[in-house]
This record gives sequence, structure tokens and C-alpha cells, in this order.
Amino acid sequence: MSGLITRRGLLTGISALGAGAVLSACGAKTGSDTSKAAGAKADTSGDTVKVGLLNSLSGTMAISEVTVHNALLLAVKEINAAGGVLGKKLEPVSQDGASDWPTFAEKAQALITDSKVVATFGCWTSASRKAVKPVFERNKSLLFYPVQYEGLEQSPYIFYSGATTNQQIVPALDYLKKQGLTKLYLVGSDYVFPRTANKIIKTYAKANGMEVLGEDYAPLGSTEFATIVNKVKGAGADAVFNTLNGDSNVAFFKEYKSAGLTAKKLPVLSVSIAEEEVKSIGTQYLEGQLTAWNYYQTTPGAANEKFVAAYRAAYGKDKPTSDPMEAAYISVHLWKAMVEKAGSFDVEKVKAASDGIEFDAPEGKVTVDGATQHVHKTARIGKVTASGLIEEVWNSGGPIKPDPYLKGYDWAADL
Amino acid sequence: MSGEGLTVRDLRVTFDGGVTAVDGVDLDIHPGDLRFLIGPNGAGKTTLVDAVTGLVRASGSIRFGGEEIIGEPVHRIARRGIGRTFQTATVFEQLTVEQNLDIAAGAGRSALTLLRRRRHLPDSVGKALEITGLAALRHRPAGVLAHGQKQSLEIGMLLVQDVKLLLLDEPVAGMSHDERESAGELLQRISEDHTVVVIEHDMDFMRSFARSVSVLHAGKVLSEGTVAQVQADAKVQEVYLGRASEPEPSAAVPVPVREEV
Amino acid sequence: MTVILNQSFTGVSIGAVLLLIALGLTLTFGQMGVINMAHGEFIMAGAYTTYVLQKPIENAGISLLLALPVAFLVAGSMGALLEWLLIRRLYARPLDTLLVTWGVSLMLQQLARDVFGAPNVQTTAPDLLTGSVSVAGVTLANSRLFILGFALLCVCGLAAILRVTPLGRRIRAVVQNRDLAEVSGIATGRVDRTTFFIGSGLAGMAGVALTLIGPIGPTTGTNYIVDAFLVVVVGGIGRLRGAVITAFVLGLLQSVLEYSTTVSVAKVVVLVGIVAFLQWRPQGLYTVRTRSLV
Amino acid sequence: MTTTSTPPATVPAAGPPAGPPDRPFQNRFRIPAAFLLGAVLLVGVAPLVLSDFRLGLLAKYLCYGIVAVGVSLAWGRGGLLVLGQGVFFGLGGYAMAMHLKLADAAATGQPLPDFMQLYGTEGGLPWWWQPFANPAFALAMTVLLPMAVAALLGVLVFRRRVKGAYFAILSQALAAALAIWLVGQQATTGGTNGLTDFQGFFGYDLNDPVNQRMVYVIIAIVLLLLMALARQLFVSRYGELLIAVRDSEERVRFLGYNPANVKLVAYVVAAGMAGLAGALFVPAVGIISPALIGIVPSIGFVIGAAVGGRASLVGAVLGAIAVAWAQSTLSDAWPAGWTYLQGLLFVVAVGFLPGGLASLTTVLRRRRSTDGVRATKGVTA
Repeated sequence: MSGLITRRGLLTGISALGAGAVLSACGAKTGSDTSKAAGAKADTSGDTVKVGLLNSLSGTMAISEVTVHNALLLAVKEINAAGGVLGKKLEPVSQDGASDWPTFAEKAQALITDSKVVATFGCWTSASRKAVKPVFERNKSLLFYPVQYEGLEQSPYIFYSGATTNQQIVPALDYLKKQGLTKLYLVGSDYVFPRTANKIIKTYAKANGMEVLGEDYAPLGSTEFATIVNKVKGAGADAVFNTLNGDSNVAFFKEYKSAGLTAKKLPVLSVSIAEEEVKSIGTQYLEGQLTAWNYYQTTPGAANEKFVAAYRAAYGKDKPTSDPMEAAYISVHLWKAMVEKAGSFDVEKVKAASDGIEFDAPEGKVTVDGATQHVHKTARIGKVTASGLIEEVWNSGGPIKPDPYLKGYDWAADL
Repeated sequence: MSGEGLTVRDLRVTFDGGVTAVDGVDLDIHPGDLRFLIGPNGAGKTTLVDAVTGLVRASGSIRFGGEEIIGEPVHRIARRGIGRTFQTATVFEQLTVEQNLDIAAGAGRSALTLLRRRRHLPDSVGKALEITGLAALRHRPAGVLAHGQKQSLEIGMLLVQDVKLLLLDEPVAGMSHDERESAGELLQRISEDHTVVVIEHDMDFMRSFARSVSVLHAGKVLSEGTVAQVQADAKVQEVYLGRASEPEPSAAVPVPVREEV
Repeated sequence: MTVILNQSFTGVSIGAVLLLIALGLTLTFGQMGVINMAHGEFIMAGAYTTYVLQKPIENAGISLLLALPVAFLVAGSMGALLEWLLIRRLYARPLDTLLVTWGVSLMLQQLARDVFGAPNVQTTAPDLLTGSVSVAGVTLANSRLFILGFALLCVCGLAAILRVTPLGRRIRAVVQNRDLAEVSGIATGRVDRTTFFIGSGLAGMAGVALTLIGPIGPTTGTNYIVDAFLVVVVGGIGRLRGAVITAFVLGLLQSVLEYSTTVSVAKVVVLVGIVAFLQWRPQGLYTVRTRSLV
Repeated sequence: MTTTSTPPATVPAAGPPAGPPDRPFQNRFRIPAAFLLGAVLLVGVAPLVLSDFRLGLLAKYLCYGIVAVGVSLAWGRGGLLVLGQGVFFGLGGYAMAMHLKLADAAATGQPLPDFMQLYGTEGGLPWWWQPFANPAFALAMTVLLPMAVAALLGVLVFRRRVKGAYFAILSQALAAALAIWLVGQQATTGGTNGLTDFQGFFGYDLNDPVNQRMVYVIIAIVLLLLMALARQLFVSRYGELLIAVRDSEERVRFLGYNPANVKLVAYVVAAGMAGLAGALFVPAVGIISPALIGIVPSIGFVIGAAVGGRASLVGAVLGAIAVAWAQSTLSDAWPAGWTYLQGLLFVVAVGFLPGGLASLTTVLRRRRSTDGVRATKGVTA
């Protein structure tokens, strides 16, 4: 096979030297069947199979992604301790995406082609997921993506174990509406998730008699929030819907407090602040503020107690667990269950087996929805306590069926 | 061809902070002249040359070959045929002697010529190599030349540049006696078909080679004429004997004052 | 009306931050012509100094006040060391200095990551500085007032050093004519190092002040470095007055634009505006036209 | 390729011949021979011995090499520290990516590219996207757009005699501004995500590895052609003039040239090369995003050239390729160490070996040479 390709490659080279003939020499045209040319050849011949872990271990995103990386390793360790998958031990292969989108694409290709992994777990930002998506699709290899995201995506080769919008944003809006907080101010970092989330929020508000008084974006990594806080203060809103990304939150909440605003006067509902962030922003700035997630460290249940204890034992007593970590942790277990149900590592068989897979997760029971390749999850609203933990104040009462394109919501028809 | 003349009227140059370096200078340099500009430090000699070549902004009038050139950009003035050297020799140290001269000869080249490799040199370059005595060194990088050779190269570059007026700022500073002699002869040869203006401190050199002299002091022309006329001028003697009406600026470089001046 | 006043105060406080981070550069870039890309990392070093000092010293107020001189010494020493090791060999090649110090800045960032970890860290602000005062309906955050006051203090201090002290005279002498200063008996090498020490030390103190408004991380300095250079460039090289005016004008402009448009648009408009401004005055706001270029 | 830097067996002694040939005779053949060898290695051998994946990586590195050709011209020869090449790389990349997105949409019968449907543009396809549907226009824009922007900026900056340091800082500021602007325009530029997920390349399916190899070959050929073009500029009279401007701009002005124009040509050509590199990067890597444009990547484009040798064409290109290779290989095994090494490499190369690694042989040769008189003042720099 490889001999054939190289000979064609040589042909390409020679004909290319003849300038104009370049394009006519070879290769499939768009739209023609390329299934024989592409396709990953995962190596399942040995006693072990390799799984890829693709996270930013360096660069600006490392802060968040390293925790996900740790959670993934924990899950792999647990599975190996319990005998592996289909009798084979898992060998994790880590690649550093370095917080750089093209690097993610390159490393994804390396995992598939060089390491011949059976599945890959990782990515955090939407940008990195968008960058690797074509790589996984082209090679017909699986990616498990563990972070809540902006929806509007359904790749046949990606499983989404984090929440889509109807499992986080929409329930959060329901909650605010129920509390009578109908005038909102939107603050977010300038990237895909906040912009898309805010678009949904505005549509929801229009249909539900709520009002969006203003909308502001800060460049990623920005630490200057005086103006935005001034605008928020002057707008007369009931609540702030905050989609700022990790670090900017520190500067935002410091400025918020300096301006004399508190959770009592003007509550902030954040969707990117988990336990880890609460610790680094400082409890005095966050006490009483709201967050929306599917999992908190304090979520009750034996599965969570076990998860928290195992994580602490592996990475240190003071390390909190968070929603994306939990979603990463369950993604490995869900994949294991799919493979075992399929009785094979083959990607198409695994996909076919995915529907209805259940797992007793730290956040409660989760079920894979085969049609969307997302997961049924329970939405939860939490309040930051004085001790720095997040305490659940409301939940959706049961798992919500994933709906990445919000097709089941009338108000979202013209989104 | 015997060069073009330069006519300067009421030239003034003022720097930030209110220092007036050139304060109403009138100057007539006829075609083919070999004029020396002398004067104590801070008299405004170099600034005058800077103004003529467009390097500093000035008011008044500078006419060259009958046309007003004040306010024109440096490279336009250069293309009119005014060339200059600097107190410290500036040649392109990383290029060879030959390349230096070739560049000087080529200001008018078309884009196409510029984009081609240099196949042969213009005749003027060969001539300049001979006049300046640098023919044997033509492939050396200019950076390794001795000081006097760099000065000669600079003059050579002016020659191939086909200038009509040469403004030379202390061309023989730091040269040995013999080097001065040959440099002076070079100047005389050049002045046969160019107008030459020399800023100089060395009075012996000036007496040997000047055709006419202007003495600048405190931004004004103090005296003008032949060497003999200027030497006889009482005002000049007063300035050069140190009873100047204005204090000298801290004189880092001693002015070579000669007893008989 | 309140909004306008509030925004004006915001603009002034943004300007104060800009001024603080650019102040050290008016010395090292402005006076000495060295483009030190590691300047941002000196800011970072100052910020981490505050963080480190808060561990043993419980009282946030005392540790903050203590951090100012310590950060000055820490960042200043780093600057002097950098000058001695690298920059003094490169005075004739300013552009190469830019690239070399960028390499240094990469290494310092990684050092910070290895020592303090990649995640950003937080300092506790003293209670006095977390609140705000209200004047005529305008909320003035205490931390911002502190930064403003501190920035002005630093400007006055620097101006005094340059004008009055023998050191300042030496610095100016070396800047104006290195050779002459040398033959006049000034040890120019030592003056260079001292200048760099002060310039970098100022960056360190700026870092301390920045802990009051944002998180501290390995890339804290990088976020500010280009802004800082722009202030000096627009103000006019070597002109303290120019830098002060520029910082406040840019701060006000930024806050007005941010309010009326978005943060991103404001940043882009300000940057493009600066390019346009330099067309009009390539030497910056305040210039010194000198005798000859040769 | 390394043969180019091998010294000839005999170094001509002092006192060069007085005749016209200003280069040793064997150079005449050495350079075309080295070029041919490079071409055979890149176009002939590399596709034979490298796997699809490695060849894809090499394609990406060669794109950086193309940028380095321009950097070597503008910075190495012209002394213009071009710290904003990310802008031009990005403009070229986006021009290409916009066309590919439109072509993909047209191929599947969609009115708008996929991301626009998701993130929503109210008024349909923005007017400034529309002409990019035309492949010829888009291709031309990948080069002309960066060149036009460079020309505008260059005219403004060089005419006003903005000094080197200012120029470098302004370039950085512009790179930052463009990146911020692109991020803010999510609906029309894809925001931080950039443009990604390209299916076809002028009608050829990018998912087919054979076509990926073809993209590689195109990139290699473009690199070789541009190196040939740059070499011609280096040895031309213009090349000498450029060095003269770098060394003493004022002096050149007094010779009657306008140095602004001389610099402008180098700057604009370098921008065009960066644009072309960005355009080729898109099909090779499959993404263009603001992260490739800002301050850090813009400096990154210069690093490789600095390490390899800014004034030496081959040195700059090999340096860029080597640094990119090291970045992706070493950063995995050794993320922290790589950053230190990168910084150190930069400090040493720029600070102590301004000619880059390419000058090592010259430096050593000069040490050994008995002809001590010959230029100790880095002729290579």
C-alpha cells in the first residue's frame, strides 16, 4: 500500500515539475468517494491499545486543560486496574496542543497516524475542537470532547460528554426567569462560546418577555474591566450573565467589587467558573454569586465521593474537582462501555453501539444519545459559599435530552 | 563643463531651543571656484552645508544653476548635481570599493537595470578608480580601507555621481602631510571641471590650495575674498585671536590658530 | 453626567496604569534607546514579588507597602544583570537588542511557570483598597486612586532624580554625548547600569500596583509590553512629559471608545490612530531636533 | 542542501584578480548545482521517503521557509526588522481560506459557508466576501492584498523616515490590531476559531492523501522559485543598493537615490512572499486563525531566519524549517526545556552570532585563514 502511494507521489513530483500538469495528474476530485484512501488504521494487535490524550500542557490554556488531562489519566488508570478494555490494557499517549489551534490539528494527526490510537480524548476550546474536527473526520477516528460548549455541532466522529446549550444555558435562563430576574446584562470574552451563547440568550429573552440591556465582550486575557463594569452598573439590570473565560474573571470580579456591586445588589450568573476558578479568583469576590454547571464537587452520591477521593489521592488533598474534569473522566468510561457493547475497537461498530449506554457518573446517571452523540445530563445552578465551594440551589430534576441545534424549542426556530 | 555656481541669500537655520546656527548668510560661489569655508567651531559651517543639501530645514534662498532648491528633499538636490562628504568618512563598509562607486554612478538607473546583475562597470567608475588611486583595491570591502583611502573613495563617489558642485567637510582631517599634499592636488584637478567648496580647519592647507575663502563666525559671513584679502581683514584677526564677541561653546576640539592669521 | 464623570475617572485610571508600565521604558528605551522586550517580565517579577511576600506576611497592607521597595530591588537587579550580561554588548545594534531581549523574556516566562506554576495566582488586596469612595455620584475605586497617586509619585520622583541629583546629570550627560561624558571622567558603563537598574526597578513597582487590578501569571508582562512601548513612542523618545500626556490621552481615548463601541474596536482604533499620528509627527509628541544626523 | 555552505577547496589568496570576474569561477556552477540538488531532495526524494503525515508536517515547515525568504530579503539585506509578517501571512491565508470556504459551500449547494450559517450573518454573504468566490481573484489577492497593505504602510513609514525601532514596534502594533479585529468579527471571519475544515482545493478533495502530497509539491516548488527570485535580487545591483541603504541611508540619499523606494520594494516583496506562504499554509495545514497573526507568531517568523542566518538565503530558510521542526518535535518531549532552548538559541544567535549558523563556516574559515588582513568586520552580517 505504502509503495503504491509513494510511487504516485513520485509521479506527482515529476509531473508537477512540468508546471501546468500539476492538477491533472492525480488525486480524487471533491465529492468523489475517498473511503479507500482515508481511514485510520488503529493498532489493536498487541496486549495493549493506545488511547490519545490531546490537551494543552503548555501555553495559556494549560491552566484548565491540565486538570482535564489529570482526570483522563485517572480514568485510564481505573480502567486498567479493573482489567482494561476487552482484555487489553490502555496505554495513554499524551500530546501537547500548546494552546495553539494548528498545533492541535497536527498533534491529532500524529496520534492517529503515528501512535495509531483507538480513540482520542481531549480539547477544551471550541477553536481547538474546530481545528481537529476535519482531522478526525478525514481519518475516521474518534474524539471524545469533555467541555460544555456552544452547541450547533454534530460531527460523526466526535462524542460530546460536556453539556450543550440546552443543558446549561437554557436551564440557567429558566432559573433566572423563575427568580424574576428578567433584565439581563451580558458580559463575555471575545470568542465563539460567549458570542453564540449570547445569541441564544437574546433569542430566548425575546420569546420569554425578558430584556437584554447590553452586551460586551473583552478580548481573551483582558484585565481592564473598569469600562464594562461602569456600563453594567449604569444599565439598571437585574442580573449579569457572565461568559467570561477563566482569567478575565479575576479582573472582572475585582472591579465589580470595587464599584460597590455585590451578589445581593446585582447577582452574576457565570457559566465558566468552577471550583478551581473560585479558588483562584478569591472567595471574598465571589461569595453568593451563581454558576451554572452539570456537576459540582459537592454533588451528592457515592459515585462522586469515590471520584473526589480518587482524584485527591492521585493529585493532592487540596485539588478541587470540576465539571469539565468530571465530563472528561466519564468520557473514558463511556467509551469503554461502548467498546465492550460492540465487542470491538472498530470505530463504526463503537458508534453503532453507543446509543443508550449508561454510566453511573459522579454527576448522577448519564446516558449516551446515539443520534447526536451527546449525553443526557442534569442541569444544576449553584451558589458560591463562604468556604469557596459551590452549593447546589436548583437542578433540572433529571437528565435533559441533548439538543445541540435547539430543534425542540419553538423560540429557537429562527436562530 | 566647469560646474555650476551657487547663490545663497539670507539663509537662516534655527534649531529647537532657539539656537540660531546660521543667521542670514549670503554667499556667491562662481562656477569653477575652489572655495574654502573657514571659521571657529560653532560658526555654522557644517550647518550651512546641511542646509544646502537639504538635510536641515532653512529659510531664505539657495539657488543652484539658476533654480531655487530650498525645501527640496535630499535626494532631489543630489540629483541636481550637488554632492557632499561628511566629517567622518561614510562609505558602505560592507560593499567593495567597486560596488561603492557603481552605486554612486547609478542614481538614474531604470528599475530593470537595477534588477539585473552587474555585468560591467560604467566608464566613469574606471576613471574614478584611477583618479583616486584606488584601482588596486577595487575588490576590497570599503570597511577595511585606511582613513585616507576612505576619504578618497568618498570623493571618487562624488565624481562618478557626476556632480557639478562638491561640498567637502574637512576632507583632509586626520591625514598625514604627504596625504594632504596629494589630496590637495586631487582637489585642484577636480576643480578644473567642478565647483568645489571645502570646509577646513587646517590653515596651511587652505593657503596652499584655496582659490577663494569665506570666513564664517556666529552664523554670519565675516569676511570673503582671496586668501590674502581675508588674512588682512582685521575682523578675522580679532575672531581668530580669541577676542570674539561671543563665548565659544566649550571647544572640545582645539581650533588650530596660526600666529600670523 | 455621572456616566461621563465615571468614564473620565476610568480613563484617567487606565492612563495611570499605562504611565506606570511605561515609566521605566522612558529611561531604558527613551534615554538609552534600548528596546528591552523583557521589560514586561520585570513587571511580572514585581507582581510575583507581592505574591511571595504575602505568604509570610499576613497583613495585606504591610506586605503591599513592603513589596514596593523589594520589587524595585528585585526587578532592578534583574535589569542591571541583563544590561551587564547582554545589552551592553549590543548598544550599537538596537534592533538586535529587541530580539535578544525577546529571547530573554521567553526564558523568564518559562522560569515563572516552573517556579510558580502555569496557573495565574492571586494576591489579597488590603481591605482599605478593595472598597470605593463616592464623590458627587461618581464611584472612585480606592485601588484605582492608589494606582493614580502612585503613578504620579513615581513620575515626580523620576523627574527629580533626572533633574536634581548628580546621578541624573550623569545620565543626561551620557545620553547626550557618550564620548564627551567618557572623557569628562564619567564611568559610562556604570551610569548605563544604574539607569537600567532604575528603569527596570520602576517596572517592578508597576507590577506590584497591577496586582490590585488583575491576576498575576507568567504572561502578565507580555500583555502590557506593546502598549508601554507605544506610550513612549507617541510621547517622544526621551521625554518624560510626553509620556505622561500620552498615557492619559490614550487612557481617556480608550475609555471613551470602549464605552461607545466595544473593547476590541477601541483597541484597534487606538492602534490605528497611533500609526496615523506618527505620520503627522514621526518623532512623537515632543521632539528634540538636533544639529546633525551624522 | 548543506553543500552550499561547504567552502571551496582553495580560498583565493589576497590580491584578487584585476579582471571583471568578481566571483571565483567555480561559484558559477556551485550555486545552480546546489539549487538543483535542493530541488531534487525536496520534490523528488522527500515524497519518496516520508510518510503522509511527515510530508504534511514538512509542507507546513516549508511555508515558514517561504516567509523566511522574504525576511531574509527585507531584514537580512535591507535591515528592516519586519516584526509584522504575521499580518501578511494572515491576509494571504484568509484570502485563500475565504475562497476555499465559498467553494466548499458551492460544492454542497449551500448559500453560505458553514460557520456563517452557525454564527449568523443577517444580511447574507458580506460584500467583501463575494469576489473571493472567483478563484483567479482569490489567488491574485493572496499576493496582491498583502503587497498593497505593505505598500501603503511602507510609503507612510519610510517616507516619514520613521526609525527602525519605531517601525518594528508599529509592525507589532498592527499585527496585534489585525488579530483583535479578526477575533471580534466572528460572524464574518470565524472569530478566534479562524477558518477551518476545508474539503476541497480548487476542485481536488483535500481528504485524499494523494492530493495532500500534491499540495506539498506545489509548496516545495513555490519555495524553490521564490528562493531563485530572491537570489536574483540579492546579486543584482538592487541587492547592492539595498545593503548600501541598510548601512547608511543618509549617504545613499546624498547620492541621489530615494532610500524610501529602495526599502519599499524589499518590504513589499517580503510581504507578498509571506502572503503566498499563508495561502499555501491553508490547504497544507487546514486552518488559518488569528492565533497565527498576532505579536508572538510575527516574532516567530523572524526567529528561524535569525537563527539560520538572516543575510544568507539558504541559512534563513533552513533556519526557519529547523526551528519549526524543533518546535513540534521537542516541545512534546520536553515542553519547558524547549522554551528555554528557544530563548537561549535566540539570545546566542542574534546576540553573538548575528550572521546566524550560516556564518559559522565563514567565521571558522576566517579563523583558520592566514590571510589575516581580510575583513574582520563581519562581511557576512
